[in-house]
Parts: sequence; structure tokens; C-alpha cells
Amino acid sequence: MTMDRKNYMRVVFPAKSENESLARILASSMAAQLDPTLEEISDLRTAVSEAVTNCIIHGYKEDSSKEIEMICELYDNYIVVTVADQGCGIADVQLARKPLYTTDPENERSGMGFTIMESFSDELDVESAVNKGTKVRIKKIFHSLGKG
Amino acid sequence: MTMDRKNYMRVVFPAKSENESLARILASSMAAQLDPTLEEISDLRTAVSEAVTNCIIHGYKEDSSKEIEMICELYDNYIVVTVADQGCGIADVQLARKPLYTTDPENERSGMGFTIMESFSDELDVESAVNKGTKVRIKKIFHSLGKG
Amino acid sequence: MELEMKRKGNLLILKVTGELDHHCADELRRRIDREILRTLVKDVVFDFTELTFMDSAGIGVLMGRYRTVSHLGGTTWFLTEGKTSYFKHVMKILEMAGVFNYIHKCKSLKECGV
Amino acid sequence: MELEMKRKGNLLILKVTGELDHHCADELRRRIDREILRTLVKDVVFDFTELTFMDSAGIGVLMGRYRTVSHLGGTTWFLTEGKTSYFKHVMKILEMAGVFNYIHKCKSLKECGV
Ligand SMILES: Nc1ncnc2c1ncn2[C@@H]1O[C@H](COP(=O)(O)OP(=O)(O)O)[C@@H](O)[C@H]1O
Ligand SMILES: Nc1ncnc2c1ncn2[C@@H]1O[C@H](COP(=O)(O)OP(=O)(O)O)[C@@H](O)[C@H]1O
Repeated sequence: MTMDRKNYMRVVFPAKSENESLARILASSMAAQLDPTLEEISDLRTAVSEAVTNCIIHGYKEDSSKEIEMICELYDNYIVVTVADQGCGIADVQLARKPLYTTDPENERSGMGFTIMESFSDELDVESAVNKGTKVRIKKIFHSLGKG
Repeated sequence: MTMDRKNYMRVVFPAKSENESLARILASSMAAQLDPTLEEISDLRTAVSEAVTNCIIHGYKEDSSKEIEMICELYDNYIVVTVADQGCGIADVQLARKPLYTTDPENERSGMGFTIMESFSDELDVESAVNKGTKVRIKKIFHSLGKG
Repeated sequence: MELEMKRKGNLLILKVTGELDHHCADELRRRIDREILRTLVKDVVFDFTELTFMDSAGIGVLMGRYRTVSHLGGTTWFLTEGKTSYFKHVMKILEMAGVFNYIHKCKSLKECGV
Repeated sequence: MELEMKRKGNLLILKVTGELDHHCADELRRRIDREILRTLVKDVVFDFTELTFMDSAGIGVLMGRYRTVSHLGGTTWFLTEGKTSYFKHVMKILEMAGVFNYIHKCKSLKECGV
């Protein structure tokens, strides 16, 4: 069954760490139009925060002249948030998604970003190409709404 | 004196009235990065709300398949919010900006939109072309920050 | 936006809380007009003291109801004793629009003659 | 993010409130490490009970301090008796990351031996 997209938003902002919280506000404000639970909103905020942080730290190595694109798409009972950079890309996505795997332990990265995105969402797709960029697609179903 | 742009955000969303509140949240979240007063944030939220509502009601006559673009640009002590549609445009901008002038009294429009945008901002530019669209540029200085 | 309607004799008390913008203005006016016609009250008083947002859509809602109520021979009142910092902003918008040339300010419900 | 640091004997109490993300993690660790080295306390306890947001940056902050403190022969504690609904979310993230294989849970400051 296909569902109609009820609302959406395409946002572009520079890869500055201030915008991690902005990205969370954007995604959760759009999700709030469906009236999900606070817990579901928390899950989404965390997943989006991980994705945006990864673009800033890993994709662009903190070069804030670069841009991140975020798309939020709202359906009957779920949201899809896509976060994309045009940064360094990931050579081995399967390896990168493993718990505790990180290329940046000096900055106290835990390697848990993808694991958290996965466990706080219902579907996680990662598309990446070296020197082209990375696109992460987070689908969060609001089971509390009991539809579909 | 020119000032460096500290942050910005380009957003595109459909012309749905639900997105009036979303637009306010976007603009005020970006402005909040400067830590202005609540009153200054209220002024900005109101001005942005008027501009977005006008795109929906007048520019697109409530056709929610059309898109609105909003750009927020943050400087040292002010924000510039640009709201643009590609709708019907305004034939006589000077007349449209007059207090109480409205083409839509049946929908209880008061004709005070532009007047409110003007008095709650520090600069208001309106560019419009019939059948091309309308672009409103709102500059709000946060005088409380006492810079510049 | 939430609307609470209470009747007190000939007066309909209309308390609107939350955010009043174009998005909810249509629902607001439909619900209020239905109640005015159903209860056949004479006067109405608006309580906007707990709004957290309002733009020019609020002017339209007030002036539209003013027209209906005047037509039926009644008076429209507006409570001015809000305590929130946002309420000052609401008053600024309404003063600017000249709404109080038509709608009567009141400090409390007592002044509306109930 | 706000950081409140209090010393109680050999224990440094670190209360972090607000939002803990990558944006503020760097400042947080610099301020905490400076205080640990300045006061030469032995043990630290983290109070995350009033966070309103945390992502994996919180894991990094905890594990990084755990390493510093262990190196100096001390123990790292974590207060588990949060009352907010968001605190459950914080615990879920930390449990998932296996943080409590290293950092000791405690129900109150008394358990940290002060
Ligand atoms: N947007 C991205 N661009 C480039 N590399 C990335 C990106 N996101 C993740 N990675 C790579 O995947 C690894 C694992 O990511 P993650 O699970 O989020 O952990 P962490 O961010 O703590 O390192 C990162 O260390 C990095 O090498
Ligand atoms: N984005 C727009 N596109 C087309 N026409 C517009 C737009 N914005 C404003 N107008 C025109 O200018 C008039 C005055 O606008 P405004 O002062 O906001 O009052 P109101 O929205 O209450 O009509 C509108 O009635 C409309 O004719």
C-alpha cells in the first residue's frame, strides 16, 4: 500500500555544530504535526542529531563552509528524514555501521552513531560514495498513532 | 560597514497553512542563536507569519501543491528573513502596502499584514511581478544585543 | 489553538489560548458564529490573555465577530488585563489596527454588565 | 548545556543540564578535565538526570572522563535516579553503548562513599 505524502520540507544549512540543534527542531516540529508521543519524538531527535553530526565531523571534517541538506517527509503515521552531505564518503558502509566502529576516537567518538540511528528508527538506509558524499535515510513510524 | 553572515538556512515547503507555524519556528530557532529578547523574537515571529500567510492566501489562493521558499540569514546582531512565492504577484506594491488595503475581505483579511511586518521589523522590502511571484525581505535588528 | 466558550446570562465568554494564526482562524470563526446563533446571546467578550501567538488573523476574527454581534444589536468586549509578557504584543497589534475604535476594552467580566 | 561542578571530599559532582550534543561536548570535556586536574579529586559522579537532550556525544564525554579518572586511580559513578521522562531515553542510549561495564551506577551520592 502506498501512502500520500502529507507534508514535507527541504532545508539546506552550513555544516556548523550550532545547526545540530536546529536540525533536531526542524525534524521534531514537522513530526509534531502528527501528534506522536514524546518518546517517539525523542527517538527521532536523537537519530537526526547523529546523522547531522556525522556530516559535520566525518563528511566535512568540520569545514563549515560546506552544506548539509535535510529533507523531512511526513506521511499518515510516519516520517522520513533524509540527511545528506557531499563530503568524503564512506568506503565500507557495512563496516562503518558496526557498533563501536569509529575512525575518530581522538575526538572521543564512540562509534555508536549508526547503531543509535538504527535502534531509534524503523528503517535506516545509508548510501555513500567516496569523495561524493553520504546520504542517510531515517524512517520513523509513530506506532502510537495506530494507523496503517 | 559590511558584516559577516554567521549562519543561514534555505527552506522550501508546500503552501499549506500548517506550515505557518513551522516557518515561525524555523525563523525564531535561528534567531535564538543570537540570544535576543523574547519581545524581539515575538516581533520576528509575527512578521514571518504574515509573509508566509500572504503567499498561501494571496500568492497561491490556497493551492497547497505550490511551494514557498524561506531563507534565514543571521548576522552579528540582526537576521534577514526572505519569504518568496511564485504566485500571482502584486500589480501595485505601494497600494498593497497601505494599512487596511486588502483584496480579500470576504476571508476577513484585515489589510494589516504589510503594516505589521513593517512596524515589527527594521527594514521591509517587497519585490513583486504579476504572474511571476512575490518576495518579501524582512530585516530585524536585535537592538538588545547592543552591537554594531 | 484551543477555544473555551462559557455563557453567563446574556454574555458569551470566548477564551482563546495557544496560537491564533490564519491556519486556525477559519475553525475559530465557524465555532464562535455557530455558538452565537445557537445561544442567541446579546454580547460577547474575548479573552486573549493566554495566547502564545497572534498575527493579523486575530484582527480578522475580532472584527468579523464584532460585525455579527453589532448586527444582532449586541456589544463586543475585549479583556485587557493579561499578565503574560506576550499579551503586550497582542495589544500592540490590536491597537495598531484600530480594533478598539469598535470593540470595547474591559478590565474584568464585571464591566461587561453581568 | 549548563555544567555545575561541586566538590564533596574526594568526590567531584558533575551535573549537566540542558542539551548535550557534539556542539557542546568539547567545551564540556575541557572544563571537566581542567577541574579534575586542578582539584585532584579521586572520584567523579555524573548527574545527567536533568538533561533535555543527549546523543552519542554523551557516551564520548562519559567514557573519556572514565579513562582520565581510572588513570588517576579513581572511580566514575553515574546517578540513575532521574525523574524526567527524558531520562529513560538517556539510560537507553547508555545501556546500548555498554557504558555501565565501566562506569558504576549509583542511586544517590551516599553510595559514592562520601
Ligand atoms: N557522513 C559521513 N561521512 C563520512 N564518513 C562517515 C559519515 N558518517 C559516518 N561515517 C563513518 O562511519 C563511522 C561510524 O559512524 P558512527 O557509527 O556514527 O560513529 P562515530 O560518529 O561515533 O564515529 C565514522 O567513524 C566515520 O568513519
Ligand atoms: N504574496 C502575495 N502575493 C500576491 N498578493 C499579495 C501577496 N502579499 C500581499 N498581497 C496583496 O497585498 C494585499 C495587502 O496585504 P496585507 O497587508 O498583508 O493584508 P491582507 O493579507 O490582510 O490582505 C493583499 O490583500 C493582496 O492583494
